[in-house]
Amino acid sequence: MDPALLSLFCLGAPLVVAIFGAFAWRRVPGIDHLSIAAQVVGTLSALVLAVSAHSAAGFSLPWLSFPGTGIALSLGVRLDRLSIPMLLVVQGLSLGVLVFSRWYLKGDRFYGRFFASFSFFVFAMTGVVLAPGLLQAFVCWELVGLGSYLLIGYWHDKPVVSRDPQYQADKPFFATGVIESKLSPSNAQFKAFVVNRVGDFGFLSGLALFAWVVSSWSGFRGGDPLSWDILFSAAGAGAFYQASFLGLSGPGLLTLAGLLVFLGAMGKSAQFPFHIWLPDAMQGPTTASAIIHAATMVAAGVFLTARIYPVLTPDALTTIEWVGAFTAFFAATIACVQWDYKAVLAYSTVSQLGYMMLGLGAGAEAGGYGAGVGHLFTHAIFKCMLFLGAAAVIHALHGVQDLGRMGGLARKMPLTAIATGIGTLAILGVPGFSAFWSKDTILAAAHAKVYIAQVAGTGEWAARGPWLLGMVTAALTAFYMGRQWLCAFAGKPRDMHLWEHAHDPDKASVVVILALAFLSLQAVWTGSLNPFGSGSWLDGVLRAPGGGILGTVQALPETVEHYLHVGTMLWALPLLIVGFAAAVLLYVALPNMGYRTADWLRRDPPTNLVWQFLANLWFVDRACDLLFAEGLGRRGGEAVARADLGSGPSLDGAVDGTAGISVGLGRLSNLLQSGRSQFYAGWSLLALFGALAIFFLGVR
Amino acid sequence: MNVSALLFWPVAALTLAGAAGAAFARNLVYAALSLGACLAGVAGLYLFLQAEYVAVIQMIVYVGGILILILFGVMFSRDVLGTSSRPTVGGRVLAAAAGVAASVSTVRLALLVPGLRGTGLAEVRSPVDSWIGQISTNSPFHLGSLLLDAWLVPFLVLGVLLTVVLVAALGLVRKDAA
Amino acid sequence: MIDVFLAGPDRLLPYLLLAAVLFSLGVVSVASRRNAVGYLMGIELMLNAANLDFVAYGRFRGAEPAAEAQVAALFVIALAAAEAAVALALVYAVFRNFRDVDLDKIRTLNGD
Amino acid sequence: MTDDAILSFFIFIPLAGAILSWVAPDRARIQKAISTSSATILLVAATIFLAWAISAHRAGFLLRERIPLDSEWGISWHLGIDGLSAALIFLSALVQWVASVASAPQTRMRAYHSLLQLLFVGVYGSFLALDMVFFYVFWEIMLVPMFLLIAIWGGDDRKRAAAKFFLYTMGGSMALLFAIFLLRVEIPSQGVVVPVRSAEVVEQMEIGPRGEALLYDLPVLMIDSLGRPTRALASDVATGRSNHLAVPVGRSFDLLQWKLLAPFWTRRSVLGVALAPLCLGLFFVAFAVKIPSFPFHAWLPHAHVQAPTAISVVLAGILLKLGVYGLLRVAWPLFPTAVLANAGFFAWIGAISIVWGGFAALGQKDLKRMVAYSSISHMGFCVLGLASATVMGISGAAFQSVSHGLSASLLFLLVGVLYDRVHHRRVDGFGGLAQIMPRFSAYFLFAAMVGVGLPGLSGFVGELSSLLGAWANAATRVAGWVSATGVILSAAYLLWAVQRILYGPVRHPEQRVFPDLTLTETVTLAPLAGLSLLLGVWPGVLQAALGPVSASLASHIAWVQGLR
Repeated sequence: MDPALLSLFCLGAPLVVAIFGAFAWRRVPGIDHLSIAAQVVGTLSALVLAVSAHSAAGFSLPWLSFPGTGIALSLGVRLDRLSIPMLLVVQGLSLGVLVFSRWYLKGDRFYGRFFASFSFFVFAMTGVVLAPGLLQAFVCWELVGLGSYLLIGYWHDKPVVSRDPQYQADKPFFATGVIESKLSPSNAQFKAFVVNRVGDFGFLSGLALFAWVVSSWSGFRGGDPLSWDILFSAAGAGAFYQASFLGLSGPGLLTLAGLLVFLGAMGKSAQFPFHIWLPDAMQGPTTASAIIHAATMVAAGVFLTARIYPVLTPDALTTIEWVGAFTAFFAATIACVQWDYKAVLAYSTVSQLGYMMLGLGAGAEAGGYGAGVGHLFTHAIFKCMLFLGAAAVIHALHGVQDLGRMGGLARKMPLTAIATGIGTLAILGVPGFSAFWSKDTILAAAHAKVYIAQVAGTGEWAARGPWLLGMVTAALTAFYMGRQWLCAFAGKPRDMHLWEHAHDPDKASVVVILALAFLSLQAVWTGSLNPFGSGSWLDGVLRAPGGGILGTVQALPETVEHYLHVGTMLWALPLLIVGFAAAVLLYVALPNMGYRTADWLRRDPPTNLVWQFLANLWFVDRACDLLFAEGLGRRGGEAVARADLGSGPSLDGAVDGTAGISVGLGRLSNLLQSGRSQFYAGWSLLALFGALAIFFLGVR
Repeated sequence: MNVSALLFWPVAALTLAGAAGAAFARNLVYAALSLGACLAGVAGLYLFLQAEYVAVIQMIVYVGGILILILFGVMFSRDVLGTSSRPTVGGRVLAAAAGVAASVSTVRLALLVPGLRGTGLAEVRSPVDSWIGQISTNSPFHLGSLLLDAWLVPFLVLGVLLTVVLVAALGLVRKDAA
Repeated sequence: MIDVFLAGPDRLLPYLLLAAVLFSLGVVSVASRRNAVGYLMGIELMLNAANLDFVAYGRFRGAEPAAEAQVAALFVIALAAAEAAVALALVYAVFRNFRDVDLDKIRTLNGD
Repeated sequence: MTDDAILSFFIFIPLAGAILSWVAPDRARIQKAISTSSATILLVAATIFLAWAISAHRAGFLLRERIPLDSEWGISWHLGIDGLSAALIFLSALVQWVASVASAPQTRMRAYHSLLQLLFVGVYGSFLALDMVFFYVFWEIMLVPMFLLIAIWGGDDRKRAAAKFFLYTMGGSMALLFAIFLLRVEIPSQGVVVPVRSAEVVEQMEIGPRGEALLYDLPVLMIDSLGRPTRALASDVATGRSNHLAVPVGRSFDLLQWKLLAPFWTRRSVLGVALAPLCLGLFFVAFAVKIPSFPFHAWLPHAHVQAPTAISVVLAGILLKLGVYGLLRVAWPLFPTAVLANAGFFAWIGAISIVWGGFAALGQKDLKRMVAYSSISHMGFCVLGLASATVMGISGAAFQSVSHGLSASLLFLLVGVLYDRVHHRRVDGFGGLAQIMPRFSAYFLFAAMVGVGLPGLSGFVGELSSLLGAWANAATRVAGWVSATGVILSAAYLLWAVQRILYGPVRHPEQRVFPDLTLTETVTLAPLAGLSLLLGVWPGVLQAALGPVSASLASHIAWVQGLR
């Protein structure tokens, strides 16, 4: 069967369920079975594709054509070595999460709606993955936004947490930094959508810029200027030298275009400062967070960046690298002081996404492409599993998420503990687990960029910065992830009552978690356990794409590559051990030392300044809220509304006051408001003849 | 220099005076009467323009009809007693401004247009004395034939309009209209 | 200027100037009168000015007077009559409803 | 040109309906039956025409009817329908149907329904008229019924709102009339022979009795190398034997002949002022008041807030579109050079409307007023797209008009649903309606998403095309970039309202008794929603009607510019 048609199952099956569920979720009980069935279909077809399809395939149909210009924007399917593995990840993880959700959400008041929205989300995400061009990427990108909007606002009837007694009772003893008066599922969904929209403003502008440049390119022979092939070939053939905008032309313009699109990626992938929506999004069901805010949706930004890799200039890549590195570090520091189980995972997600961007930004010849994409896949799996573990824990503790009240759960829910432990080791980058390979490759790539800069003798320090940040982040990651696992599962239970009732999830869910844990072993990826036989398949996936301005990438010499990897390992492992040791010391070896330290940090200057800074999330949320939500949004809106139609001097008044030709005297408007008809007459006569007089006097 | 010039300027002066009175007179009765003077003056001007028929119609319809209507209207307002509701200051300023603007634009246009090339508007036409008593293209016959030929449709439309207007006026003043 | 004076009726300009002044006076009274009837008179003034222009242009367009211009003038006169009839009927109706034709008292246009 | 008067029925059917409603007894059921049935007839006819336009897929007029009335002035009863007007007439018929189903006047049903249909006489007339006199007449016919509908059946402050609406639109009409007059007197009595774009002749040509080529009922001349004109035969034009074609245009009010005169207008000047920019400015004022675009928009919030629901739907769904239609049909074809010379200015007008309207909507407490400002913001995309004078921009503007007709109607209907329940429209007066009225909430979220411009719904297509067009023209590029912030603003104000009204805990317990959508409400909402979904998923179906017309206009503009 034609692979392109086969891939339509991955798109169609969830869509059908979503449409059906949108109307019937209240009345028809079996929506969950339907969507699981759809996911089975999707996963199987994705597997077949992954095994069978070796060459790029696909098709595209015209969607909107403009006669006379040759431009025909099109939708369709594009299967290649980037989209097929991603497709497999999306479909497979969705299946797992759906199975898990049946247990997690059993008996919930909106049970059916979850599965309907979830299937819609999967459809949209699949559309992004299969996109044959920038247009479909954007279209489905927005639909993904809608899907996450629906899933975050799943419990839309909840009040803001400051008025939620349950939340107030269960919330951690230490500050979580959220603005409680504004945090609620519905506010979170709104915030997520709008913040993403800010990024999409960039995406849309970049899209328009690409469309303009490519369609006005002398080599454009009609078709979809935004399809990957035409887009890359145009950029490669120097279309950007034929256009100029704001004084930019050639590489400068291409950099602008690439960074505009990357702005969209920053929005979805929660890069600083767009990360603010992700922690709030934890208001949604934990299983939704597992798929959306850990595995796939946030990965869409990274995926897109990898997609447009052939048109990313070195300058753009350097920017991306810095953004990623800073995001990774920034989020890691915050995660260190979070006491909310999910919040730790949320910030670790932001941090890991930063890692991926850092890897991609390192550049192709530094091996950054493969590093970023590889980490995209491994992280998707173990982070999804970690979130499902979190779901299990939270469900077992009846909604309590406070690390301070957990502990010793390993005895009550051993399987969850094992799986989550594997996931933690994986994210730490311990040898033998997936992220050891992927994350080390990223750091090695960053290191390689430094080396390349040294050889070229240009911007060595600009390249060294991200690398150092990445190293420090590795240590921080070891600390906060270790701390989380230890607080939850190791040591003595801190809240006996909760501990008593804890238990593992049901069989199906446990199977899901363990399966994902198994996939977090390094051997599955690089070693003998790789289902697609040896690492050659993986190498194929991770080889940087040609075309565009990239041309053919010449990799570094083998010896250099080896030296860099070893060197990175020699750096990373000790840091990792230090971080983990600190966690063990604080939270296991010396019981409650963690609390004391935190207390001490909180209370006494000068350290409490640091504490405040971290506990308030670097004040980024508050600043954004103050500047944009309150300032630009509320105040700005009210100001404009007043200026437009206020009772005082306003545009409306001014236009009234002069019956058309605006002189802008607010007072005159009041005269007119009196409704004396001959005042109307007088004003309009004056306006008419005044204009005529000026006109005729001007005539020579 | 011909005789008509001697008659022309007095007529023009009458027209202007009447118009000014109509515009400024406090007492609406005086205003109406001076409007009548103005209308009559305009009719005179039509004579100078070799439009006798229009002049006659002007006298009949305007002075004979509309002016009477207006005087009736004046009866309704309490200005009959001579006490007039003066325009407000704002109204005066506004009116003055509008008037100045209007006069500037219209006078400028009057001075501008005859000078335009191609239109023979600047030339002196045959003196009035020379045509007194002779039939020309603008005889009532000619006008009538025009009305019933080229302007037939508008003429009919006008007739319909007048009918509608009369009916509407009657409807408005019916006792139970309010 | 003197030749304008002497040639008086044989030139276009005096008529145009007269019409201009008439029109402006009409504008003034429309803008200033607070009495519906005065308002109406202003409109009549403006109409007359327009008519005067019509006929004058018609006269001076060619050697012979143009009859079309006078036809137009006749139309305007007829329309003016119709308009006056309706306007005064309105005035009467208003007077009956409000016992007054002072436009300031009639402010329903702005709803208060 | 055809002699049968099919198109006239679009004007006579609502007229007959108006008269019928006026004489019929003053009972709600009968009146509603009359206006609904006349709307239904028109809807069927309009659907047929739209289907024809889609399948024909050409720039030319599908049907024209022309009855010369007055040889002196060149006035003729001239109607025509092409892809653009077919789409807009279909939208009008749909909105008329929705409005007559949705409207429930408490008093004077007779007057209400006959005025409603009289309004649509003006609407269909303006969309069909190809003679400037009748265009103006129909344009004016729309005003009075709308004024009365607001002034009699409106809210508490209705009189003032109606007066404001009337003053603004009359100001616009003055400019329109003045421009028409100026253009008409500029045509010399002996007429002019203007060069004509051969592609346009091929698109629009009709074949005379002896096989000669006719363009808009005028003979087509071939200019040979020595400049001697000869009558062109249809065969010559079709085979493209001669690409030096010209048409002798005489004095008339015919819009299409005025379009042919475009190269002539650019050369003229009245009293020392260049004619084209002057008249373009006048036309733009006339139409910008209707659109309405900054700074001529201040009447809209008043009118919308005061008008009854059905009238708001008509106002937002149709009357605003007439502004865009006027620019597309009259202003842009007549003065291409002036348009291109001022493209940046127009684009900035659009961009300012988008941003200003968006922020103003963000600051509204009254739901209906918020929707009104969102209309200003969305219609800004039409101006932006038109300013670019590219195929993408023009078709985007047309598409956005249709799409906004659907989304704004949806939103106003939904606000009306709320108003019927509680008799207020304060955003903070609601909360948690999603738990009380789930179907209503689904529709509201859907409508908001159309307004947000979510891909897959019609709102996205128009905005995307307009933006692509704006980026494709150097003069409008930066304005286009600024306009893209509209996607943030629309998401902000619409979803903020959504979340305050639908989500969170129920804020007013007494609202728990609200019934969900009634059958009538669903019947009015469903077709609009379904259509905007269809157009979002498969825009090609409408683009087939709009695209060729837009392409023809764009190449006309480029061609006239090239002549200089």
